Amino acid sequence: MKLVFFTLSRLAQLLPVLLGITFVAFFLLRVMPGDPATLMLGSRGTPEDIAALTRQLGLDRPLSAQYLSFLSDIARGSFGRSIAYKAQIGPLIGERLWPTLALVGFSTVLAVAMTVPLAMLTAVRRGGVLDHLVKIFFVVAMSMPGFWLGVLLILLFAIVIPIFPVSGYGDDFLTRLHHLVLPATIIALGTAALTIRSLRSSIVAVLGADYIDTARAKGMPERIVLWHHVFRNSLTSTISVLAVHTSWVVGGTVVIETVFGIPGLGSLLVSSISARDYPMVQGLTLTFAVLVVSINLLADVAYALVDPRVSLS
Amino acid sequence: MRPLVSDATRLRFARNGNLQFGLAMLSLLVLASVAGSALVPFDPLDIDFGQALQPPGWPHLFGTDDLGRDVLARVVASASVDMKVVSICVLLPFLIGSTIGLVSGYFGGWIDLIIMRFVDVLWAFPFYVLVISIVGALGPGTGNIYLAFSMVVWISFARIVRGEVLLARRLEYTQAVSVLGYSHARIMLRHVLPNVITPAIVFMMADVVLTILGVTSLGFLGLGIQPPTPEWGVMIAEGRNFIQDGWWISLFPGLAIVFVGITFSLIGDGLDDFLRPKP
Amino acid sequence: MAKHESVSAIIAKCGLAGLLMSGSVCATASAATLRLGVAGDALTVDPIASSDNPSIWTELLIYDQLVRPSKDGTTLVPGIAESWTVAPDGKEFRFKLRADAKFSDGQPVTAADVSFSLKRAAGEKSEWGRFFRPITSYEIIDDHTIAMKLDKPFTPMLNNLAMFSASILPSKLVEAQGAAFFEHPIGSGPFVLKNWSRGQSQDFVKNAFYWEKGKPSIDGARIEIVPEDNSRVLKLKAGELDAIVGIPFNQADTLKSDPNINVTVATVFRVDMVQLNTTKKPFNDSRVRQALNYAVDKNALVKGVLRGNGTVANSAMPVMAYHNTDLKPYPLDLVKAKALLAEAGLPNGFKTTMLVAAGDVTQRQAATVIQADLKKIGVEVELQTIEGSSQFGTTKSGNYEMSLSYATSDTIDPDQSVGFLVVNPERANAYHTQWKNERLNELYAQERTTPDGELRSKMFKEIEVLAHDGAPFIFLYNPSSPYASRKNITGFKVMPTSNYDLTDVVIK
Amino acid sequence: MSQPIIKVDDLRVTFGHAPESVTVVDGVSFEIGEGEVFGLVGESGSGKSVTCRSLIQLFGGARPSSVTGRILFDGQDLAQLSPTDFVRIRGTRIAMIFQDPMTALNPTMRIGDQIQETLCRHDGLTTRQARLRAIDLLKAVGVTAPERRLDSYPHEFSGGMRQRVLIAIALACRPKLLIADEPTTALDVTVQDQILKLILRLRDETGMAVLFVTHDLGVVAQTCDRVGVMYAGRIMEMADTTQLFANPSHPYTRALLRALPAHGKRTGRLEPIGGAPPSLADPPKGCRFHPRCRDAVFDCTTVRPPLVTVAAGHTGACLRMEAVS
Repeated sequence: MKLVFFTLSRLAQLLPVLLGITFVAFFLLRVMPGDPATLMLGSRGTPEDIAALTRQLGLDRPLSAQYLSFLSDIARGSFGRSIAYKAQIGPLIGERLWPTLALVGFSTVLAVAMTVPLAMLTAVRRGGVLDHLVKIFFVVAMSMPGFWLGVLLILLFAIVIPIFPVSGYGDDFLTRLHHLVLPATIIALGTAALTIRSLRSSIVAVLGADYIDTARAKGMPERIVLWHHVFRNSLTSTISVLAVHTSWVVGGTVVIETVFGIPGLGSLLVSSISARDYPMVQGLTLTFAVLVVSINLLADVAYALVDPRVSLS
Repeated sequence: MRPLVSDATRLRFARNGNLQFGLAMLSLLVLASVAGSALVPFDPLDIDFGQALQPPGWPHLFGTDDLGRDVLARVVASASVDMKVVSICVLLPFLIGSTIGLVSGYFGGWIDLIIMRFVDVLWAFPFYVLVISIVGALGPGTGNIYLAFSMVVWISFARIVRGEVLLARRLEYTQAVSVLGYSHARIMLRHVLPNVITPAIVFMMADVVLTILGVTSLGFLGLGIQPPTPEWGVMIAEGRNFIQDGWWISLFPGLAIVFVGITFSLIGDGLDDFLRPKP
Repeated sequence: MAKHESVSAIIAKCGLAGLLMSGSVCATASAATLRLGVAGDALTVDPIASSDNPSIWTELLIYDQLVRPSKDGTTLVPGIAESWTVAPDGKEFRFKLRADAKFSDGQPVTAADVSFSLKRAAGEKSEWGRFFRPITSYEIIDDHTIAMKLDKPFTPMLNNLAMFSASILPSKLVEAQGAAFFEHPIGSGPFVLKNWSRGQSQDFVKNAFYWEKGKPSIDGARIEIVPEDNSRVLKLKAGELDAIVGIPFNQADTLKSDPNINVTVATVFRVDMVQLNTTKKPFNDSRVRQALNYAVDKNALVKGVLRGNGTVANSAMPVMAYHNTDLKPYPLDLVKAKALLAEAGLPNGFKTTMLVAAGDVTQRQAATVIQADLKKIGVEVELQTIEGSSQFGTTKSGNYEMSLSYATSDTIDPDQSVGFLVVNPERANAYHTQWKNERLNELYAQERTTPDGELRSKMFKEIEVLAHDGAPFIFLYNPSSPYASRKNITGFKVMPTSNYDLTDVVIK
Repeated sequence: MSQPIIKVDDLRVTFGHAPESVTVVDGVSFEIGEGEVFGLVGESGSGKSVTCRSLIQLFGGARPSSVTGRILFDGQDLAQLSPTDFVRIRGTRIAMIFQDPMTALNPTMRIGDQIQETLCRHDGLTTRQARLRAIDLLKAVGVTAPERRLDSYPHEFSGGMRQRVLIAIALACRPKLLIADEPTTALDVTVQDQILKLILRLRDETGMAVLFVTHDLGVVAQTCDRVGVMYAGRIMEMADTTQLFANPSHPYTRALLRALPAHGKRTGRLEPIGGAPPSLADPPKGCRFHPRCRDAVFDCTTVRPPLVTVAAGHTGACLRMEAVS
C-alpha cells in the first residue's frame, strides 16, 4: 500500500517532466532553421504543395495552438502520420518498441551480472591484481565504440566461430535471446564500464560502515557479512547507479540496433532520419524520453523495495 | 626567485602515473594530428584499384582499403579531423554549461528553478537519440555537429558546476566577499568560479571519451563528417563491408578511437588526483 | 489447433538448439520455407502507389497480371490470361482468363476484377495512370473473357499490362475494404502475405488456389529485410538465409569459393547514372553536364567497383530491346572536360553535392571514385548519404544537385524506361532531372503508336543519341546483378526485370 | 580483583609501512577480571578504540600492518587464533558495541532479523525460537512492545532505542567480555544515563566483564571499577576508579581532572589541555606527554618512563611521580 502510494506520488512528480518532454520533442523540429513543410518537400516543392502540407500539418496556426493539438493528439495516442510509411506512427512505434525493450532489459541484466560480482570482488580486494585488471579492462571497454566492437564480434562469433547469428531478430523467446546475446553484451560492457567504478566505491563505503563492523562483531562469517549485509546495502547504489545510466543504455541501442539489424526503435530512428521522416523522428524522440523516464520510475520503485527508508519517509 | 612550480606540486605530478602516461599518449596523438600526414608517404585520398585490399605489410603498414587507399594514412589523417571536432564538441558545452550552472547556482531562486527543470527534462532524452535527431534534422556537417553537442551536453556541466556553486556559497569566503560589495560578475568570476571549476574540468576529460564515441558513431551512421574526408567512424562503416577479406580497414580506426579513449580516461583520473588531492 | 501447437513446439526446439549450436539448425526443421534476404522493405503493397523496387517485388509475389515477361526477358507469356488476341489495327485487346484462376481466398478471378483493377490503375490516384489510360473502354464478354478498346494504337500496351501496376485485384474486397485491403491483401499470385513485421520480415505462404499446377513447390517464403549488404552475405554463409539478392560485387568472388553456395550473375535491365538537376546552376548548361561525363573514368568503375560485372553505359537506357549498340560512351578526356567547363565560364570548377544511398557498398564506392574523378577538373563534390527509399522522394522534390542513382525496367519493352528516364514532361520528368528535348518527346509519342519492327527500333536508337548528347545524367554503367543461394536450393532466379521468381524454387 | 578474564600484554598496533608507519598503540598492558568494568579513558586519537578493536580484531576500513603482543582471553592466546576461529569467538564470547548507534545497525534489515541472525548462527536456534528469544532480549534492554518492534527497521527507532538494540544483539549469546567503544557519546545526556545504568545492570545479572572506552571522566566515575588513562598510544596511569580520582599521580591525569569543571560531578566532556596531542607519525622522544607537561624536566625528553606501582593496584608511568605527587 505504501509502495503504491509512493509510486503514485513519484508519478505525480514526474508530470512536469513529461510535459517538458513533449515540449522539447515538439520544439525540436520547430526551432530548426527552415520550416518543416519546406524541409519535407524540399526546395522545389511548389508553393501550393508547401501551403497544402503546411495546412495539413497545422503549421499555419500559432505555435501555442499547434502545441496544444500536438498534446491532445498524444493524449489520444496519436503521433501523426509517417511520411515514409504513409501510415499512423503510433502502431509503427508500438511494433518496434519490443525489440528495444528486450535489448535494454537483457543488457541491463548482463550489466548487473557483470557489475555486482566484479565490484564486490574488487572492493573487497582493493589494490589487488584483480582490482587493477578489472580497472584496465573497463577503461578499455569504455573507450571501445559499440559499433566497432559489434563489427569485430560479428566477425569473431558469427563467422570465424559461428555460434551467434550475424544480425536480425528471432521469432520466439529463445531465438530472440540468441540474437540479442552479442548486442546486449556490447551495451552491457559499456554500461558496466561506467557502473562498476561507482558501485565499487559505494561498496567500499558500505564495507567501512559501522553496521558491517556490528555484523562482524556478532561473529558472522565473512561470506554472510558480504551477502546479507554488504550486498543488500550496495544493491541500492547499484540501482541508483544503473538508473543514472539508463539514458546511456537506451541511447546505446540506437547504434547497436543498426549494426545488428534489430528492428527496434533505434534502427527506426536512424532510417527515419535518413528518410527525413520528421514526424516519425519527433514521435521516436518522445518515445525514447518517456522510456527513460519510465525506467527511472521503475528504478525508484525498486529502490523503495530494497531500501525501507525510502518509501516510508 | 620563486620557482614556477612548487615542490609539492612537482611531487604530486611525479607520483601521478595516470597523468604522466595519459599526457605521454596525448602528445603522441597531438603529434599524429599535427604532423601525421607528413610522416606517412601516402595520400589518404589516393584511389588505386590495383592496390585494393592489401593486407597490412610493406609498404602499407595498416594495409589498404577497398579502393586501394592507404589505411595508415587515413587513420592518421582522421586524427586531426576527429580531434578537432571532438575538442570543439567538448569545449562548447563546457563553456555553455559551466556558465549556466554558475548563474543558476549563484542566483538561485526562480532562475535556478527554471534552468534546473529544463535540465531535468533534457536529461530524459538519451544522448545519442538527441544528437542523432538534431544532426539528422539539420543535416550532416561539422557546424551542425557542434550545435547538436552543445545543445545536448551542456546539461552535464551545468549540473556539476551548479552543485559546486551551491557548496561554495555556504563557505564563508563568498559570503565575506559579498559583504564587501563587489559586483555579482566579479564575485562569480573571481571568487566562485576558481573554486567550482575543477570538477567540471575533470568531467571534461571523461566527456572527451563520450564525445569521441558520439562523433564517430555519427560518422558510422553516415550523419557525421562526410566522405571522402577520412574519419574513424566512416572508415569503420566502410570497412564493415569487407570484414572478411579486409578486417584491417575497420580494425585500425577502431583501435585509434580506443587509444583516444584510454588517453583521456587516464588524464581524467590523473587530473582528478592532481587537482583534488585526497587526504 | 493441434497443428498450431506443433508448429510452435518446433520453433521452440529450434530456438533452444539455436542457442546451443547455430542458426542453421532451423533451416532443416522448416525445410519447405525459403528464407530470402533482401536489402529494403516494401513501403506499401498497393500496386498503383508503388514505385520502389521492394514494394514492386513484393507485389509480384502476391498478385498476378494478365501477361508476364518470359524468364529470359525477350517476350511475353500468359499470366492469369491463358490467351489473348490483338486486333490488326492495334485498337482492341481481347483476353481469355484461365477458368481455374482463383484468388487466395478461393474466389474466382473474373473479367469484372480485371476491368476494376485496370480502371483503378488508370485512375486519378494511380502513380501509373499514363500506362493504362490509352484503354478507353472495357467490354466484359463473359466471366472469363474481356475486351479492351483503344482510340488509337498504343504499342507498349501489352507490355504495360505485364507490369505490377496492372495487378489483378479482387474487386469486391477492395471496394468494400478500401485502404484496409492492403493490410491483408488478397491476390491470385503464387504467394499470400501472411505476416509483415515492418522493417524486419515478410512471411509468405503458398497460395493453395494458385492456377499453375504444382507450383509453387515450396510451402512458403520468408523475406528478411537485411539492409546491410555485408550482413546479408554473412547470413547466407552462416546458413541463416537460403538465398540473397543484391550481392556487392566485391563479395561475389569470395562467395563463389564457398562450396555451399551457388552464385549467379543475372543480366538485368538496369542502368546506373548520376542524376543532374538541370534546373540548378551550373547543371542547366549542357557543356557542364558533358564535361562531367568526360571526367568520370567509367572503365575504371566497371573494373574496380563492378569487378568486371557490367559494361560502360553509353546513354541512360538499360541494355535491352532496341538498344543502340553503335553509340559510343563518353570517353575519359580530362582536357576536353576542362575545356567544356571553361567554355561554360567555370574554368576553376565549382562546388556541389551528391546524394548517395546509405548502406549500399557499390554506390558508396562508385560515389567515392566519382568524387575523386571530378576533383581532377576542379569540381568539389560533397557526398550526402540518404536512405535509399527516400532518395527517390528527395530527387522528385528537386531538392538535390547531383544524385547517384540507377533505374531498372519493369517491362521488357524500352518504352517504360524512355518515358521514365528522358521524357519531360512525363511521370518522372526525365527522372527528376527536368531535362527536356522536344525532338525526343516527339519520337516518344511516335514510337508508342508504331508497331514493333525496324522503324520503332530506329526511333529508340535516335532517342538514345539525343539523351547521350543532352547528358542529363553522368552515364555510368549497365551492371549485372549477382545473386546467390545455398546449394540445397534450386530454381531461385533473378529476372531481367530485377524481381525474383520463387515459383520454381525447390528446397532439398 | 577477581580472576582475570582477559590479559593484554605489551600490545603494539602499527598502521602502514616504514618509513611512513604509525604505531597507534605502543606497548599497552592491562587485565580485566570477571564481572569487572574496566575503563579506558583518553583524548581522541590516544589509541583507545584501536586497543579495544585489537581485542576483537575488527579494524573497520583500515587494517593495521602489524599487531604484536599477547592477548590471553579465558586462558587462550587470541593472537594464535586463525581468522576462522576468531569468527567463533566474536559474538559468543567477546561482543562489542559501537560508538554511533545511528549507523551501527544495518538500515535495510529488520531489527528482529538482526538479532535473530546471531542467535540462529551461534546457538543453533530455529527462526521461531530465535524470535522468542529476541523478544526476551529486547525486553531485557528495556524496549517496550518488543513483539511489534521486531519487525521495524532501524530508521524507525530513536538513538537510545537503537543503542539498546545493539546491546541486545551484543548480549544475545551471553558473552564473557563486552567491549563498549564510547557507547554513549552520540546520545543526549538523559539517554546516556539510562544506557550506562542498563550496562551496569546487565553486568550484575550476567557477570560479564566490560571494557568501557570513553573520553568522559564523568562517565568513568559513574561506571567503571578500574580505569586506565591512555595518552598517545600508551597507558599513563591505571588504578581503581576511586583511587584515581582521589589520588591521581600522573601529571596528565591531573590535568584531565583539573579540566573537569566540578570535581566528581559528571557534567561535561574533557576540556582541552594546553597544546595539542602529538602526531603519532613522529611522536616525542621520552615521555610522550612532556611537551605539554608543566612538570617536565630534561630526563622526560629522553627516557621513556616505565610503569611503576604507586600503591596497591595503582600504577603510573612518570619519572617524577614521587616528586610531583
